[in-house]
Amino acid sequence: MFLPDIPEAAVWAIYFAPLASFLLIVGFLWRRPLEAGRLTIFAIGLSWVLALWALDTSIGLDGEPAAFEPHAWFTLFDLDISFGIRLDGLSAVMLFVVTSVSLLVQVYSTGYMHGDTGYSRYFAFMSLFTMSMLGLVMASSLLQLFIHWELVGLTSYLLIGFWFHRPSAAAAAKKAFIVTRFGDFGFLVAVVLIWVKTGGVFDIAEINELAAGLSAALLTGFTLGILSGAVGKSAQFPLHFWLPDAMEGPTPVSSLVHSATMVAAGVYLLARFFPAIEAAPGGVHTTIAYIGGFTAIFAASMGIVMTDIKRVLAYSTISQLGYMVMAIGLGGYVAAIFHLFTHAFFKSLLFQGSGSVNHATGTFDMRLMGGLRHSMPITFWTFVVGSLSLAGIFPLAGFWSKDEVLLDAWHEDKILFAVGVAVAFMTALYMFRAIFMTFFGEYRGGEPAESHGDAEAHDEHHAGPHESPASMWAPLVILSIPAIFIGLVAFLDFGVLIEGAIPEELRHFEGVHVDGVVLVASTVAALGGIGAAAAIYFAGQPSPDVLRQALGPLHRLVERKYYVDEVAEDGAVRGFLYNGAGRAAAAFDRVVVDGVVNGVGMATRTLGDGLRRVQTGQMQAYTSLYLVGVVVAVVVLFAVSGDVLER
Amino acid sequence: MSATEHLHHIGPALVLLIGSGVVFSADLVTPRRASLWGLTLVALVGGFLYALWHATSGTSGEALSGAVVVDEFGLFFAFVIIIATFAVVVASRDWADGREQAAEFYALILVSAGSMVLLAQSNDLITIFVALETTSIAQFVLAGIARDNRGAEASLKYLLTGAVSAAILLYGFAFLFGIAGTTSLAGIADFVGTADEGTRLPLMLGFVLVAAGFGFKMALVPFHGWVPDVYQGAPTPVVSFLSVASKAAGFAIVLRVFYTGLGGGGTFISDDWAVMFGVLAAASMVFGNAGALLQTDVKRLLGYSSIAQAGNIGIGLAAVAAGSTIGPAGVLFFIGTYVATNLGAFIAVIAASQRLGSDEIADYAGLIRRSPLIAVILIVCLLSLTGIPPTAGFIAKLYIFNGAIQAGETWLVGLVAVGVVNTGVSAYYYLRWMRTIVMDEPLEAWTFRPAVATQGVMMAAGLAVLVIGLMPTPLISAAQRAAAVLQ
Amino acid sequence: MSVELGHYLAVSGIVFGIGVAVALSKRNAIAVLMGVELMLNAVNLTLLSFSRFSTAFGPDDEPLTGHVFVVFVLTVAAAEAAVALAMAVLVYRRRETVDLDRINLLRW
Amino acid sequence: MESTGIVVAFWVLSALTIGAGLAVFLSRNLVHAIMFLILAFLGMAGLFVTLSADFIAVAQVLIYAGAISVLLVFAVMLTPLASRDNANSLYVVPGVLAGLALAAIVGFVAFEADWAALSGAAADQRASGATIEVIGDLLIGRYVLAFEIASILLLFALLGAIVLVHERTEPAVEVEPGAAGGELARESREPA
Repeated sequence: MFLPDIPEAAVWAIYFAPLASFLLIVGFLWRRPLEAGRLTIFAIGLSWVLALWALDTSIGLDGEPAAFEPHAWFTLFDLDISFGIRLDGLSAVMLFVVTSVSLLVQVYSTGYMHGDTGYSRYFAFMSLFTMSMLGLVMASSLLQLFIHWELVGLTSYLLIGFWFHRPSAAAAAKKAFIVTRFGDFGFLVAVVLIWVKTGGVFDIAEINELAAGLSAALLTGFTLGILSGAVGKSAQFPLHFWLPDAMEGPTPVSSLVHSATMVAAGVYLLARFFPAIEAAPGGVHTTIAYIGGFTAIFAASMGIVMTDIKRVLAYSTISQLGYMVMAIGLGGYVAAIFHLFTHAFFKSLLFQGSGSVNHATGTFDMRLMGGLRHSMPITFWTFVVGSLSLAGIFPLAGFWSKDEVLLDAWHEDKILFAVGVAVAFMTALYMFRAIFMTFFGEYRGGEPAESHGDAEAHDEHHAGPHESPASMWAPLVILSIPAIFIGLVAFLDFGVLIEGAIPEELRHFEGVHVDGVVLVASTVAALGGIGAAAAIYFAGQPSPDVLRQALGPLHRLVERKYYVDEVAEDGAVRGFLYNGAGRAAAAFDRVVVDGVVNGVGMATRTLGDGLRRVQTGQMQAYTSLYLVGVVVAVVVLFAVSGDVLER
Repeated sequence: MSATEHLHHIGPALVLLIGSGVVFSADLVTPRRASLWGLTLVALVGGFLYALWHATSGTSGEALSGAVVVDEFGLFFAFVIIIATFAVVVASRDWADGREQAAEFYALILVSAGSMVLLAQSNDLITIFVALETTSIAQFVLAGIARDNRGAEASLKYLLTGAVSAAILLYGFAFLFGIAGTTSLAGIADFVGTADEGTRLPLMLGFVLVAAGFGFKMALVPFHGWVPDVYQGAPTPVVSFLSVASKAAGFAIVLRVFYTGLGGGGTFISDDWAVMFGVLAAASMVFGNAGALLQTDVKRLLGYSSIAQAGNIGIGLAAVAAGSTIGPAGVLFFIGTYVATNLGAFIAVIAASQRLGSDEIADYAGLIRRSPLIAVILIVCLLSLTGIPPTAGFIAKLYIFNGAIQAGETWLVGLVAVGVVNTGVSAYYYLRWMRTIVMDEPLEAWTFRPAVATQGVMMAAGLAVLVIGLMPTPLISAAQRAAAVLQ
Repeated sequence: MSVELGHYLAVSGIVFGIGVAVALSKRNAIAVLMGVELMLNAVNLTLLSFSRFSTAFGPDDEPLTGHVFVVFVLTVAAAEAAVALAMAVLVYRRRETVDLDRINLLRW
Repeated sequence: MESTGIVVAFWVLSALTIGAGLAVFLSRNLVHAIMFLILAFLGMAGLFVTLSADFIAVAQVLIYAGAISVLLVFAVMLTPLASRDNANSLYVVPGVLAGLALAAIVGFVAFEADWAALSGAAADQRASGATIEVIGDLLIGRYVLAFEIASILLLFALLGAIVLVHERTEPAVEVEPGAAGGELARESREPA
């Protein structure tokens, strides 16, 4: 649009800059952490500039794919493996999101990780992760995409388990890795299916073209496989449970990996194969939409009862990803990506805000916080902006995208619309519950004594909470700008850009339009949620009188808050929500999640016992097994050739 | 054909065997260990150059009344075996020169490698049997050469199971010989191609017994029992030799016997042995990975992992039998990458365990801070064993799986699925080890680096893993040319 | 009544089976080796009887190849026995036993 | 073919070999077991004679009944503290079952397979005379390579046996360092 079209080499540079940073850190800067951090920021900054250029080019092309030819990689007889770049509206937007968020997170990390013994390692991993994510987004071939998909999983494992000396972190990393692999297995099946049935077509665009011609059964298998991959990575029900645990990683990691990039990869994958999904039988759409819708409301209900601020955000992320998946299932391709786009900014902002709070108080437990709005004004206001945006308050970014999702639901499926509105209410409720517990009332002392000793606990806060350093609050401020305004891109042909990635006959986005019912319903729900939160957690009573009084600076009431808080928690929330939906959800987690974990443990033990019987260390056990094998093989082979025996 | 020409055809092996004698005699003359090491390397380089001569001058055809054949298949394995042996010898210098039996160690390694090269080009049951036994007996002795408690136990078990296995193999050979009336593989192939159902029973018995005998060498379940014990108990340099060269030779001879000797994928018993190898492959992958999950000793872990990897190659064998045209080249390619990968891993383990004084995974904690080079090479190789791109192991798995899918049998696709699931399982224990290396706090602070020569081969192996992963075409075409000979 | 190939093969099968049973079920490593020798003997019997009775030999194939094969089996068996017994002695020095039940330091 | 003689010899020798083999398995004393093993070897040599394999029969007596048995006895003598009871290990059940199964399978194949094509009158005319010359020709003709490798095999088996047992570095353990090595050298040379 403004610049000449981006050459292919420059797009590759987006990918190779973080890779170079990783290699340089590993090779030369292992013992020079400061330079490692700066190098990472520089490399990702470079990627960001180039991603802007790519975005500009893509806008100029109306989102149509740029004409980059795939390069031959190698040939396995009949199978030509190639790699290349697919630059279209979808990938350009994703490149922009990934590089922007990553850049700000790196800046933030220099403050947050300051003094950590693994500083260089951290930045090396972050570079590697960013590279993998960028490679995933720009891949033109399914194989290339899958490779980076796995790399993303691997590096996120390293990042979640960054504080490996904490058993909980190590366990969480393992859990995330194993659980997402369940989903990846489905994805692999899809890859193999398409491989077997098309004779090795791996080009994504080509697969999407061929999809319409495939049999319904095959297409269902393929799209469900893709869905399975997305469910794992994007933490959708029933594979959602790794994400809250993954909060054991450093907060900037959550801010990058668990808000804007890796978890969004599942939604991206669905969007990438949107034409194939559209061609699939209706049952697939319904499945996707209902998985998304159920996850949205299910996770939101869990978010309400969490006391750990990061876990609130984790459940919120699951819930919002559910929104996006639901939108894809309803055919709302643009709405899904739009929501992904805005969500990346405000959720990243919220995660960084929670990190800033932790930096000051040494804890993530909201019951130990309170009153921070005076000591941490920047964090407070940016957090409020993020929360308002997430809650979908006009005219912040979240409002526009959430409205698009709800609009699609309104047209397609009234049940899911109702679910969406309910989720909007709950979203506002838990976010403002978090705000009131964290920033209002009185400071309740910060970190509990027993949780000390982590790298995350810094020493400054002993003097009482205070604002974080500039390297931390600057990204918050910068991120709050898109969190407010980025939704307005809807008026700038965002839909056209995104739809450029799919064939013309599937495009049906008609620009921004506001439906009265949807607007009213979502706004009322969001405001209702905020009001309820204020009533319960700020005013102390869920009655209008108390709520009105609460609007003044009432020290006395706030003093009572601690007491009331518990009542509210027990009565209104725990009594109703927790014992209802929340309890059910927790029970599911206990039964299924623990079941899986215990199952793995038990399987290992069983294997061990079995192994002890076979691999006894006595040579004759081995020869016995050997000869039994021979005898069985002979007998079976004789038996199967029964026609011979009859003679 | 003159006598010199006959000898010319077995040149590479001959150089190694003569080198072995020279090394052993030199020990009586010179007390200097370095010269033994140097002589061994000279012999290996000589063998390599001889093989190169064969490759460039286009020497081919049968020699010695059909006992051996020079073809690109044999040369492929000659190169693989010689290069692997070279790397092992370079890396084990510190270990070997510190002990009394250095000369015997080098001589036995050379004789074992020489007979393996011969094995890869043998074309006759009797030659195969004698060459196989020569390399086996050398390996039995090598396993116990440290003469410590564990090494002695490992070698005794290896030998006794090996002797039983050799008897089984021979019984199979006896049946093949009796039914076909000849010991030459080509003759057996002719017979199988024209035979009728009447010979089915004895033929099937014969080939099951032969497969079991080779399965022992390849470490396929249920013929694998010795593997973990020997890997754990024998000296690490010896194990690295066993895990690469011996395995490569095992698969070489299996491909030649089953593909050439039993007439490839078109005979009336092909389906039987396709299914059989399929079952063995699945069992190997499952058992190998399950066993590896529980291990704390790196060598034992690598032993189980090598069983699982043999299972992967077994998928290729099944595909070959089911008529896949990609199969043989896929197997060769897999073996090539596997040798590079395992070499890298084992040399790193040799270098590390000597300084750490332990083979426990826990003692590898924080290795990346104590010896970054070893750690990085180890990680690259472990990633390749897992099959994570952009390493060679990924391409190799892709190749093997593609071969199985191309054969077009539903059960083979199922087998691929088993392979894929097992790749996932294997990621678990490889990652666990990698995590220990990268993330855990080092137990001690002092750092170390291996000898320069060891560093060289280590980096070469690591680099090969990456280069093959990024640019696999040269190795693929080499494998294809070698496999084309068999068809 | 005459003796045919099948009879010899059956005898070889029985001897092989006995060899297997001995190799698999004797505690002493030296006894295991004895089982292996019985197995090899059975193999030799098979080779020789095929050599004698088989008509599968083509014009280029010498039936006495079976005898040559047996010569090599004898050689290898002797070499294997020598190494095995040396190894048994080595293990005995370390453990004061050659009972396989007790040689199981390496396991699982 | 002088049928009755051969037939009787076959049955008697088969019974002898199998009986001696069973005795190896059942014998309670390791040294007795070795004696029965020698008996089985001799029976086997007799069977070889009925197959007109006179050279092999002689080699069998020399190598198996002679050298290998002596080796076995030596090994037993060199391990004085090991058990001598020829006791069964934990794996006697799978061992016996596998042995029975294999014998049954081979027997099944032997009688079920269509050997008519493979045996018959033609075999009777097969050379029963100068086997040694033919074997010698084959050994240094067609199978010369295997012959040469076999010599390397023997050499290195010898070397290996010495390496494993000859204790050069641990004089503290052995009262007479040379003694063990000497014994082993003798022991290893036997088969060659």
